Amino acid sequence: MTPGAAVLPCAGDPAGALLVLAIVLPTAGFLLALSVGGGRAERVALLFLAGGFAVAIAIVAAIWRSGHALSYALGGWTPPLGIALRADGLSAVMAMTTALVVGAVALFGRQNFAAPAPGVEARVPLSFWTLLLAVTTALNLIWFAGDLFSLYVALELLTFTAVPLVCLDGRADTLEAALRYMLFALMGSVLYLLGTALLYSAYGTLDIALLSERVRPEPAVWTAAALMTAGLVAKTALFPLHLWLPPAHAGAPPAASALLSALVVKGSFFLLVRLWFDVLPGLPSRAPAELLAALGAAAVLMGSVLALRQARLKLLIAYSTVAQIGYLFLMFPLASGPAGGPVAAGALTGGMLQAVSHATAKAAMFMAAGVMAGALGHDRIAGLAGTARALPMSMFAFGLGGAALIGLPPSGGFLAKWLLLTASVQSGQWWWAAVMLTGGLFTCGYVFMVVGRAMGEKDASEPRIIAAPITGQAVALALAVISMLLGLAALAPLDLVLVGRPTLAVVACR
Amino acid sequence: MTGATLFGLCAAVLVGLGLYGAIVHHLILRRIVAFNLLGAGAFLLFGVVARRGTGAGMGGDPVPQALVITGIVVAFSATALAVALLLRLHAVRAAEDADR
Amino acid sequence: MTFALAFDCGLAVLILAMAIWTIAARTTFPAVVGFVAYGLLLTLVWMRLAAPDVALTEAAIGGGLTGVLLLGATSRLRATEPPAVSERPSVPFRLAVAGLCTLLSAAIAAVVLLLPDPAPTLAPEAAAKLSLTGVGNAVTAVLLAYRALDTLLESAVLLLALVGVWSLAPDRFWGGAPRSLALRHRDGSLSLLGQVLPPIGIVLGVYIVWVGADAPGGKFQGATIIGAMWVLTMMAGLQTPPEISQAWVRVILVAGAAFFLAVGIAGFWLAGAFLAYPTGFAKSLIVAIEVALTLSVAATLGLLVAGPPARPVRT
Amino acid sequence: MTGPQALLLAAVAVPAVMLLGCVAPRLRGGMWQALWLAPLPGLAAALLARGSSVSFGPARAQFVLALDTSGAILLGSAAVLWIAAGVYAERDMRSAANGGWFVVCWLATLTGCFGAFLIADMPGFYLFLAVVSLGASGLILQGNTPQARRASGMYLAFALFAETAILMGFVLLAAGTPGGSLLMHDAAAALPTSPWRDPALALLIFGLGTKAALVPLHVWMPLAYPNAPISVAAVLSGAVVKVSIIGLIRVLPWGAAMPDWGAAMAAAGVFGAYYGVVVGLTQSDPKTILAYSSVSQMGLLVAVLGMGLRAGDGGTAIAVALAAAWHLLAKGGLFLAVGASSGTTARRPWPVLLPAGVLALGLGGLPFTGGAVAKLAIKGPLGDGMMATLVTLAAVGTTLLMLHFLRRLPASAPTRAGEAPAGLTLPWLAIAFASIAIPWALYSAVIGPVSDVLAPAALWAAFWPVLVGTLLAVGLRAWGPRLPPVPAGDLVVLGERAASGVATWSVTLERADAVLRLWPVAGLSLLAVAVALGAAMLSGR
Amino acid sequence: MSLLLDIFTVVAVSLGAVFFLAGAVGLLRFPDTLTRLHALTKADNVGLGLIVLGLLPQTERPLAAVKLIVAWLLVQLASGTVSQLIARTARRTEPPA
Repeated sequence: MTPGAAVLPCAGDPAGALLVLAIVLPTAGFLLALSVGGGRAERVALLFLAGGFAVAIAIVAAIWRSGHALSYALGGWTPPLGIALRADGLSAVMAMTTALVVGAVALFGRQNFAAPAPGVEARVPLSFWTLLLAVTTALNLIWFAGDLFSLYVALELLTFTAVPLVCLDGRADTLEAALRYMLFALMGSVLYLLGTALLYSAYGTLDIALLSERVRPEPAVWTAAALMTAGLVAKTALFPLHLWLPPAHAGAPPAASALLSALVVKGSFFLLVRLWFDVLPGLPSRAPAELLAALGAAAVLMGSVLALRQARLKLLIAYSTVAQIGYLFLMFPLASGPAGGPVAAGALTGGMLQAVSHATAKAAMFMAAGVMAGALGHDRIAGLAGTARALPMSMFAFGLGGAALIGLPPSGGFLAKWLLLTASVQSGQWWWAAVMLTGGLFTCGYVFMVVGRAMGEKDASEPRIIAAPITGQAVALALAVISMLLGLAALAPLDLVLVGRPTLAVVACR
Repeated sequence: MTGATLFGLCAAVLVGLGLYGAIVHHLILRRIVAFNLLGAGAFLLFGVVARRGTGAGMGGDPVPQALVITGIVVAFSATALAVALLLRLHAVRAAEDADR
Repeated sequence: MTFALAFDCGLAVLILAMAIWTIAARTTFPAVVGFVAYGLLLTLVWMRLAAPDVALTEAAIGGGLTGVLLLGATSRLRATEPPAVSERPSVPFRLAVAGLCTLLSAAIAAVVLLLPDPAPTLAPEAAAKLSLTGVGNAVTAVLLAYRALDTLLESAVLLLALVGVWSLAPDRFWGGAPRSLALRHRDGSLSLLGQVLPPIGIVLGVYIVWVGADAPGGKFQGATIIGAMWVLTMMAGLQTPPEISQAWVRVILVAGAAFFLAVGIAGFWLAGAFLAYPTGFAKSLIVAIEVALTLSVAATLGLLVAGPPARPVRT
Repeated sequence: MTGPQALLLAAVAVPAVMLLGCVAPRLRGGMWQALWLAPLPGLAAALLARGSSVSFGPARAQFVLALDTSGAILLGSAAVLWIAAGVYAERDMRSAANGGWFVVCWLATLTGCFGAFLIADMPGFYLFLAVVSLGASGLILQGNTPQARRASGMYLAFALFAETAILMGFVLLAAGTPGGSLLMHDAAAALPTSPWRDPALALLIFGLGTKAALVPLHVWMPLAYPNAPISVAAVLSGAVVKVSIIGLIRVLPWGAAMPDWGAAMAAAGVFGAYYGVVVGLTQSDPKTILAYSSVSQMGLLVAVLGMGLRAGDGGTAIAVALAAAWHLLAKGGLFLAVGASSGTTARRPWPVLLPAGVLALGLGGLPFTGGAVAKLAIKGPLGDGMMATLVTLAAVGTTLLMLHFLRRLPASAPTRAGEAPAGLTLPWLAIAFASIAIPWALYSAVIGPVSDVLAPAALWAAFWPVLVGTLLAVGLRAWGPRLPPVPAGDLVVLGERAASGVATWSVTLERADAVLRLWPVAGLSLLAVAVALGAAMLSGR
Repeated sequence: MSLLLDIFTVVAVSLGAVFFLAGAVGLLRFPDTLTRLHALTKADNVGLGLIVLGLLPQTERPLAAVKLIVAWLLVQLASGTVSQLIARTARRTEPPA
């Protein structure tokens, strides 16, 4: 062993330690909650999630203030041998969204997942709180890891947390949904893993930054990109690979559904964005991007029509997620235009904003739907009459979330739609604009269908609507309001998204 | 042709076989088995990559080898979770059938 | 054609035959048996690929524990296995799937044939920095130093999978013990094995962990062996799975990852970076982490095989 | 913030805050008495804050309220109507079963309506348009009949289509605006040179035309007004529909002549003007007749805008705003008259019928009414050509239709026995008076001396179409029953048939989804996606 | 000396391989579980024993030789137990031939 003090290379940016903290905190929380068990898991989770929230804010602030990306070489080992954590604007925005939605889910979950008695451990609470912490670890890792294999582990971590969340209630149909989700996601992971093997075989590194310098157009890269994209698309449930999403998201408990729809599908989507725009910048040409967008368009139309045809509220929301995922993919041909151009920057920003906006809005809608289902004892849309009068707060949250999905100003959805429409106009690809607008109409259709039903007068024959606790309703409403005001708040994140993206000029989006 | 290339081709075929099995089988347990087959194919590909990267007196590149070790453990966890889900599903189904 | 290549060819053919058998077998049991054989053959392949560490892991986990898990599931599901052939996809459909699978395989194969020569490798770099870690086995250096994050996460993945498995318990059994693994018909020879083998196995496991720093071996391999010994004693009916709500169970499960995390965090102050080891202490810390992880991983693996709680808590 | 700026803000904020207050059930109950107060800041702003503007938010996405002359004209007259209708609604609807929702929807519609008159940036206009549409469809629903439900749905569907087109139009406008301004004013100024001029105009005219019930996009209107409560029909037909007019005024480039687009708008508008009269004559329900009259009158306003666009006449905006203000008050008043007349007995119809007659014939341009003033105001943009003649002849048709309305009005009267309570007749009389007075005041304030209107030539020009129309009405009386009955909403029946076709199609989609979600099929899709992606990468190198 | 040892190794390992081959043939050709098991265990015990024996002279360090013997013993233990288990199961489930 070489003597001397500076044996191990030192780590990068001191602010980069924040990234470590964002991953370490929930992991430590997970271990602690599991080991103390009993009824204390909830308190541990809330404590560590609050810490995570502060860290997320600090990361956003650090990136915003410095205007460049953060990075951290773990153990002082620099890539390609070591693993680096890296946070650019995209990851910071996603991390903030995660902290926000996970925090909301935790507050919402308190009423459903409290320990049965002080100090008594029960299956559902312990699982929920530990899994909630693990989900945070997995997501933060996905946002920050700079290594394709660590990202694979993170993806698996995410799947392993999401699957048990689906079947917390232990009914046969949710178990079946979870199993189906698990197996399909596993197939997707393996395809992704194959791609990383091919990339390593060609370039001898899995570090995103190094790969982006080394990647050249050649068969290994095409095959790897195709396999990884297909795998990630399967995990994101893009049509026609959405088989697992509706039963899983509709069957899970409301808090879990909110988490799954809002964040979990965004994990693999984010990875896809990383892959296309960071690992392979400019490499995948128009044709594959258009293929993805075509699938997205099919998802928008199919998901929306099917949402309209659902008889159950949670299934409707789940199919709406299928449609909204489709929107996310419309950005690929728009953002893979001439790199660095304002059109591409606008499209990328719009796409990410759509992801964030959908995250908050959909979480609010699932929570509101959960409150309604709890109070009604069912979630049949036909039997919703009177809900608006009995649970005005939840109904308002649902409506506001719906309005954000539809894209009414000043929601983030509006700004996202505006940016994407502008990009499609400016790049001459008006057909994607037509898809977005048609999808928007359908969205109006299913949101109004629910709101209209709920505003009706209750039949005397229907059972009485039980009052719902106020906390859950308030959390849902707060999230909905945030998603509605995101368009105003997002003006700063608009630029934040582009921080640390050398391939894309930091320009105004309009 | 070297042994590494041979096993690389073998891995490619294993991936195809695993995917076929995972898609076509109607029994879920068989799908899980096929998934393990598929995963082994992917790991083998890493192994081939490692073997090709000999150097510095090592029989192979240690990095992909380490990745495979991690991957095998992750795949085992996945299998354990999937099998547990499957068994629970059958138990619940059986209980529901008995109720009916 | 050299002898080695001929051997490799024979091995490849056998593996493919086993794989086809596993996929094509009519019922589940022979398929699973085929899969175990496939795993053992793969171990040989790993040796041929100069990856003894992976070979150990594959033999222990890929063939061994996965096999136990799958065989157990097969026997428990045998009663419910439907003979339904009608659910199977039609022949043209299967042909379409087969065609696309072939295309994918062909694409991967083509890439394998077109790989660059000389292949890019991190071996020189890994070797150059090996002295900084103090260990002699480069794979261990990768797992516990260069890419320690992956390993840390991996231990979390195992725990998480266990939480996931536990979460499938019926509510009334929460906190209780998993169902007994003992065979339905007690068997003298098995309990003999269960008494004779574990001491040897545990020694072997500890040895593999211990040499892992410098020679092939390491925590997961050793832990698997120790875990397997535990499973064996449980199967022989000599031990029953513990109740999962007991504090010591939790502590053992979490200890490895927690220790690893603690050392990593201490690295902030002692070595200037998360997951960095202070100069001169790298090897001892790595061995300490390996030992701590071994115990936890062995316990986790054993409990993963045992499954969710299935008995009420003894009061 | 100066006083006028505060007024601008208050015009939108006061109804919006009252709307938020409805969250509390106790406040919602008390909101009834305050309904008539909500529009007051709007009225004050229209009178005192013309020319001022106020903006919020970061520079890149400002929310800008600004009151130009045309906006002030429409805002002021709309405020008057909203006040009167608010009083009426309180008396009429308070005891309705779903009263809470009525208040909520009323305030939402009011907020959106005033906001649209005041807003200067595109996202804001889109927002207020959406709020207005949502609120209005909720208000129509308060009719609480199956027909009302159908009408509400139809209204919402058309509004959504319109807004989709408008959104895309705005995106195209903004994309063609140098400097990235989102103000409608800047965008309109840059429109003639925008590379997306034609698609932008097409989308905006389609969208705003739908909101303005331009034939054949008018079908929601004859369904909505008759099935809504009286007070709702009054504000919708009077104030809310004018949002489309202010939208057109704001987005069309008045600096440059655009002959093709102008001519197209004018032709579509005039066609609508005649179409409304012809179909209206086949109707028997007075509210439906009024709705078709609105189709006709809105067509006229669009036609005038088109002629102004064709000539690049900068004065068009104010002229159209004035004409729109007259129609706003008159049509609102006439709907209230239907309500007032349903409260009177058939034996003593005159106290209602007489003022209603003045208003009705005013729509045809009867001298000394606001209608004559409006007619004179739009004379400039119309010019002297064929279009002027066509519009004059349309006035004949309007007179005819209005006399048909007056004849049907008492026939539908004795639905409720007893005297109309003062709460129902007073607002109606106030509006009737305002509709005469306000156009005069406006004309002298923004266009020219009142003596223009009183010139003998102008009087005659206004009078003869009314005369001809009256004569024709007498003829029609004999011939009328032989007219073929046309269902209210005419073309909509075809559309509904098409919609049921879509419904069966969606069943097919549902089946397809079920197949695609089978495990093996999804697996095949996964493989296909991977292979297709690979092929695409290969092909696109 | 070394030549002799080499010859010994070749003979012993080859013989071991023949036993394995015979075991494999038996596994495929014999009619029921018990007879198959019989073929297999013979092959295992003797075949592996011969191979280990043959390899012993080739080891460089005594520790390696010990390892080989331990491996053989462990296989003996495992295969003995497993065949016992299989045989019992077979007797329970299969009708006697």
